[in-house]
Amino acid sequence: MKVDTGFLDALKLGGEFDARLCINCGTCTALCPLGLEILPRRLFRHALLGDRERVLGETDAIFSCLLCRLCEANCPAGVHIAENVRALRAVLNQGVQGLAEA
Amino acid sequence: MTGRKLGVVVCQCGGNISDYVDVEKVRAEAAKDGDVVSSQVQMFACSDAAQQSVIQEIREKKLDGIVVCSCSPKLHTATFRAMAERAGLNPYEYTQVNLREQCSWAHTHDRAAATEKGVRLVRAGIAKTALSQPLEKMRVETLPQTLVIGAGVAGLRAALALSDLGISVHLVEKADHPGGQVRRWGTLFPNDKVGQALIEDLVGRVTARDNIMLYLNSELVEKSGRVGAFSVTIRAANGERIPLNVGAIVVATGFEPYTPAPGEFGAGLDGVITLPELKERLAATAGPLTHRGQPVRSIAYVYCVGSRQPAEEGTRRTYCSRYCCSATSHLATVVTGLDPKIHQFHLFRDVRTYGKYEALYERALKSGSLFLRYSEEDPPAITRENGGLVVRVHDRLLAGEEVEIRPDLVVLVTGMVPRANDDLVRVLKVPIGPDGFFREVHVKLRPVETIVDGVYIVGTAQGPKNVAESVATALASVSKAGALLLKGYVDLDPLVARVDPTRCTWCGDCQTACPYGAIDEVEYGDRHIAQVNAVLCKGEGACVPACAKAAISVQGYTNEQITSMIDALAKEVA
Amino acid sequence: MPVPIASTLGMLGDNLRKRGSALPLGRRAAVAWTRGLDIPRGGETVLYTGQMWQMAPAINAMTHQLARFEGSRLSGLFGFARTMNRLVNLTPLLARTSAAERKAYTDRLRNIARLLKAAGVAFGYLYEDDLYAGGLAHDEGLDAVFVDHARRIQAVLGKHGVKRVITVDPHTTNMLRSVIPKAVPGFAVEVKSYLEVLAERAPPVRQPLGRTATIHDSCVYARYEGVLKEPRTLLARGGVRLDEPELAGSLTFCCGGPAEMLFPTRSADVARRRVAQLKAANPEVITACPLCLANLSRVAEPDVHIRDISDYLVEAYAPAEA
Amino acid sequence: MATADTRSPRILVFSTNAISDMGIDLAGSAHMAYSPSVQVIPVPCSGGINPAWIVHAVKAGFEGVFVAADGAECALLSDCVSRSAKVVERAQELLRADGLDPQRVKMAAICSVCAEPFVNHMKQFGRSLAALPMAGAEA
Repeated sequence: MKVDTGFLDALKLGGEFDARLCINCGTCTALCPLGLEILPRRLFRHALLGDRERVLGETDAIFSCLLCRLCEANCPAGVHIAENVRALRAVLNQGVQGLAEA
Repeated sequence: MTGRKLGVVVCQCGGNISDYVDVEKVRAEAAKDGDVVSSQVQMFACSDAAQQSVIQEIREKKLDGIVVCSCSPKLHTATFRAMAERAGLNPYEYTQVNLREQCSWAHTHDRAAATEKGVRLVRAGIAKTALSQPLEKMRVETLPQTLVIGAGVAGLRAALALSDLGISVHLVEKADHPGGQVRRWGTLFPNDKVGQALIEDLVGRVTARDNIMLYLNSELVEKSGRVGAFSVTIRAANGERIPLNVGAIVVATGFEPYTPAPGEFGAGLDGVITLPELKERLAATAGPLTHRGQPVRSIAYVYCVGSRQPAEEGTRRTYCSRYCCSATSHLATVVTGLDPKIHQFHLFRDVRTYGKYEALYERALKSGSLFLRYSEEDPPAITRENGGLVVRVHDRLLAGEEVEIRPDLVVLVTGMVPRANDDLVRVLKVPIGPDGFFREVHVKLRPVETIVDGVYIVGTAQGPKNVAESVATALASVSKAGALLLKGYVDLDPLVARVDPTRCTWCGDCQTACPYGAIDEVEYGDRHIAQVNAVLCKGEGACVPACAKAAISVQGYTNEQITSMIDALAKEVA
Repeated sequence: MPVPIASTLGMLGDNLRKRGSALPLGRRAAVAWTRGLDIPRGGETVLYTGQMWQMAPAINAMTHQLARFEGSRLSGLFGFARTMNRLVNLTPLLARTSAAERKAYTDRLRNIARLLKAAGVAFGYLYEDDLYAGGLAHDEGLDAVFVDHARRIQAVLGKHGVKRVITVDPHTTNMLRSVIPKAVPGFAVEVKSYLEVLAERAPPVRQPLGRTATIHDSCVYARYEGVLKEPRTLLARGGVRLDEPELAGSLTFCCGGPAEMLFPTRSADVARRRVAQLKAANPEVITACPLCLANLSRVAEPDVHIRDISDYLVEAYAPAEA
Repeated sequence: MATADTRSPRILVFSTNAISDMGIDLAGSAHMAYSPSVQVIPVPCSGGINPAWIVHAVKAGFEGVFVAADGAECALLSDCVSRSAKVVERAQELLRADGLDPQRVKMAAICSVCAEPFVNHMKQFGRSLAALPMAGAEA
């Protein structure tokens, strides 16, 4: 995969989206009521590395997240998982879903 | 029988020995030796009362040697030497037999066998003592002057601290300016102090001191003498040779940044620089980073370049350079401070921001840096393609998938390597470790002392360190040198090599074998023989196996002593 | 084929932007619950519904409709539908509800108003200015729409001089208390859930219930807003002994509700798992969120009885005069 | 004196004051048993052992001589490992010249905390010595 720094800029890395503290332990995946394999550690890794295509390919996963924070409440690295998912939705809405909102 | 009058003390150690060894039997067997005129069993030989009674025995029976059979000599050699001295006996006519760690405690299952071994051990102790000779400690005067080699941050700081103690310092620097590597660097972790300002402050204080002489463009070219009174020669800028007398030498010659070989991690490609180069660029700019006039929007750092290399034949750089993870994490936050939108990718092997520097790593993580771990077997590849840098690395968190980054700048996080100081090493005769840095006597307990008494190694001359650690060792050396020089004298252990002039025919093999230059060829009547310079000799005996004539041996370990000990150990116990 | 995310979200966004609410809700229908309660208009302290109880049946109905589209070729028509929806509000077609259903939900608002009165709390209501809090837009990442809407809320609260807000559901509590203050500068209103207000006031128990039940914590109350003890305290005082489910409190398990709009099938799967967990503890289930109530009720077998916490509290603390 | 260990080969160990003696002490402190027929003479450094001593020990009745060397830890000689190796090589030459088995001398680095390795070395060396022809038969 190729790192797309433009996509990273769109994510406002370090602002709304930030999963750099993720230690890839998989607690989130284990706890997810939806049992989504991709969510969130691999998805976040793709996002952190600016893999635009891979992130766009996970629209379903990104929008099906319940934002229930069961993962977040148990995340040993303190990643704001729900806020990250929300931020990914915002980026997808703008850039992909054609939801030019204003 | 040698006609000696020896005393033997067997210690019960409150049961630690007597529970497993028949101490009375050991004493009785020892008493059978013709040279033994006194023998006793003590509950605790090291107790004041027991020592007092032994002292009385030595005086009353006019003993000329004493054997104490107790614990490991590591514990009480000094105790019983002092006891012997108080009794008026030469402390080197005392022998300690290890009846506890190497007998009773190792053979708790077999009292008869342990007792038999104890008998053999005490016989060996008696045999050795019977051949012992009175030796005197060598007391030599010390001169309150020091030589500090290297005027980097460690050398400057050591010079100031020595000066504070009233000890004069000759500070010798090879370059045409003081300050070493730190002078060229910008902000330093952990507190953002600027390297140049740090150095300017130290240099200002050094030059203001009357008892510090700074020699630039100068080198140490000769060293002779011994601890407390070295004669050294400095070759100054104009070629002038300056002789000096100093009591101690502090070696603060620093490190060199590792220079990657052309092509190593893309070294030599446009846009590929090293950690020190990035530090210098940052020190020289107030705004966002640029490269060839273009703004730098993304950086890839490749860690462990020149450090932690696989232990193959001839590889010295298997060590971690310690400072680079912390320095790079810190620099990443500096870079973010200049341009919050910059993308920074850290390709690391293990993040070793140890201790309180862990906070730097967290700051970097939270302020715009992404960390990708690579393995030693699968390092990142750096190329230039279509006018841009390309870094390919396999991301472990994506199951080894190849990640391609196109950064504007690649920073090779280079470690520390020892300076090429062959001439200085030869002059100092301080050993070099397998990594090429100067080597201390004991890594934990004597971290700045070298095997050459009075010569101390500090800062990165000894191995990779950050500034704080370098200064800590610099000040440690000052405490050692200060203790040595302010006392005014030093007592040297007399257990050194000695030549038997009747056997020596001077072949020079011992001189070749000695790494300390402690053997001289001297005239002896109408022939030449070897002579040991006792203050330079370390008593390790490297000369002993070299001598075909068995003419040289170490005091306390002479051929006669060792062979008689072997015979004593071998002799059957009735 | 899944529900087309873009078009569905587009419709919701358009609704919020053009019509002030995510789902169609007549102004009159939104305030109908107040009939006969004599709640004053405005005031420094207001009961803020955020229209969640009023909308819950519509969301439920829409989910039901969307579940039919999921996997159907008709989902392809959503793009066209979104374009049309901009001109004519089509969502009522998708979200048709019965009057009885609507009343069942809005009766919970009447419960809450009675409870607050019984506790001696003086409060007003903003009537047609009681706007939807924007949770859906925020959660789905419709940031610009959300921020615009948040400013609208800020404006109406300012217009009425509101200083304290009492909320009636977890989502509105979270939006007003935690999200909007970060999204729009200068938003300074004290926000408390009615459960927190009641727990503080500790009104006298008029009729101890002497029943057992289990409780389903809403994710938003439990993990976002830390409202955990209050419902338990109020129920315990009122004489309800709780059999806690395996996953409770800050480890509560989602009702599946948040996915219901876009992923109705997955949402129902999660809801069914949660109902099974709750049923294992006690078939009498107490919820505190209109969306949890709707989503769990949709999949619950007849032998599981799911009721809102206000149904229990009103019986214990403010029973109807005989 | 008859003991249970009369059949254990007698081993003389040259250990070093600064390093290997500490490892051997530690074995005792930890009560790790090894044969009492193992006896130790401490010397300053394994690089300073006279090969003649080793030969003398074998002739005096020790079935084996073990050099507990400083190894790379040696602070006195940076090339201690190769110097110590030369001592052992020379001792083996001398043994051979006297018709003695060079396998009667063995060397291993014993660090200052190498208690267990020391005990294992003693057991192994004891076994391999026991397998050699009787010492008296060689000369």
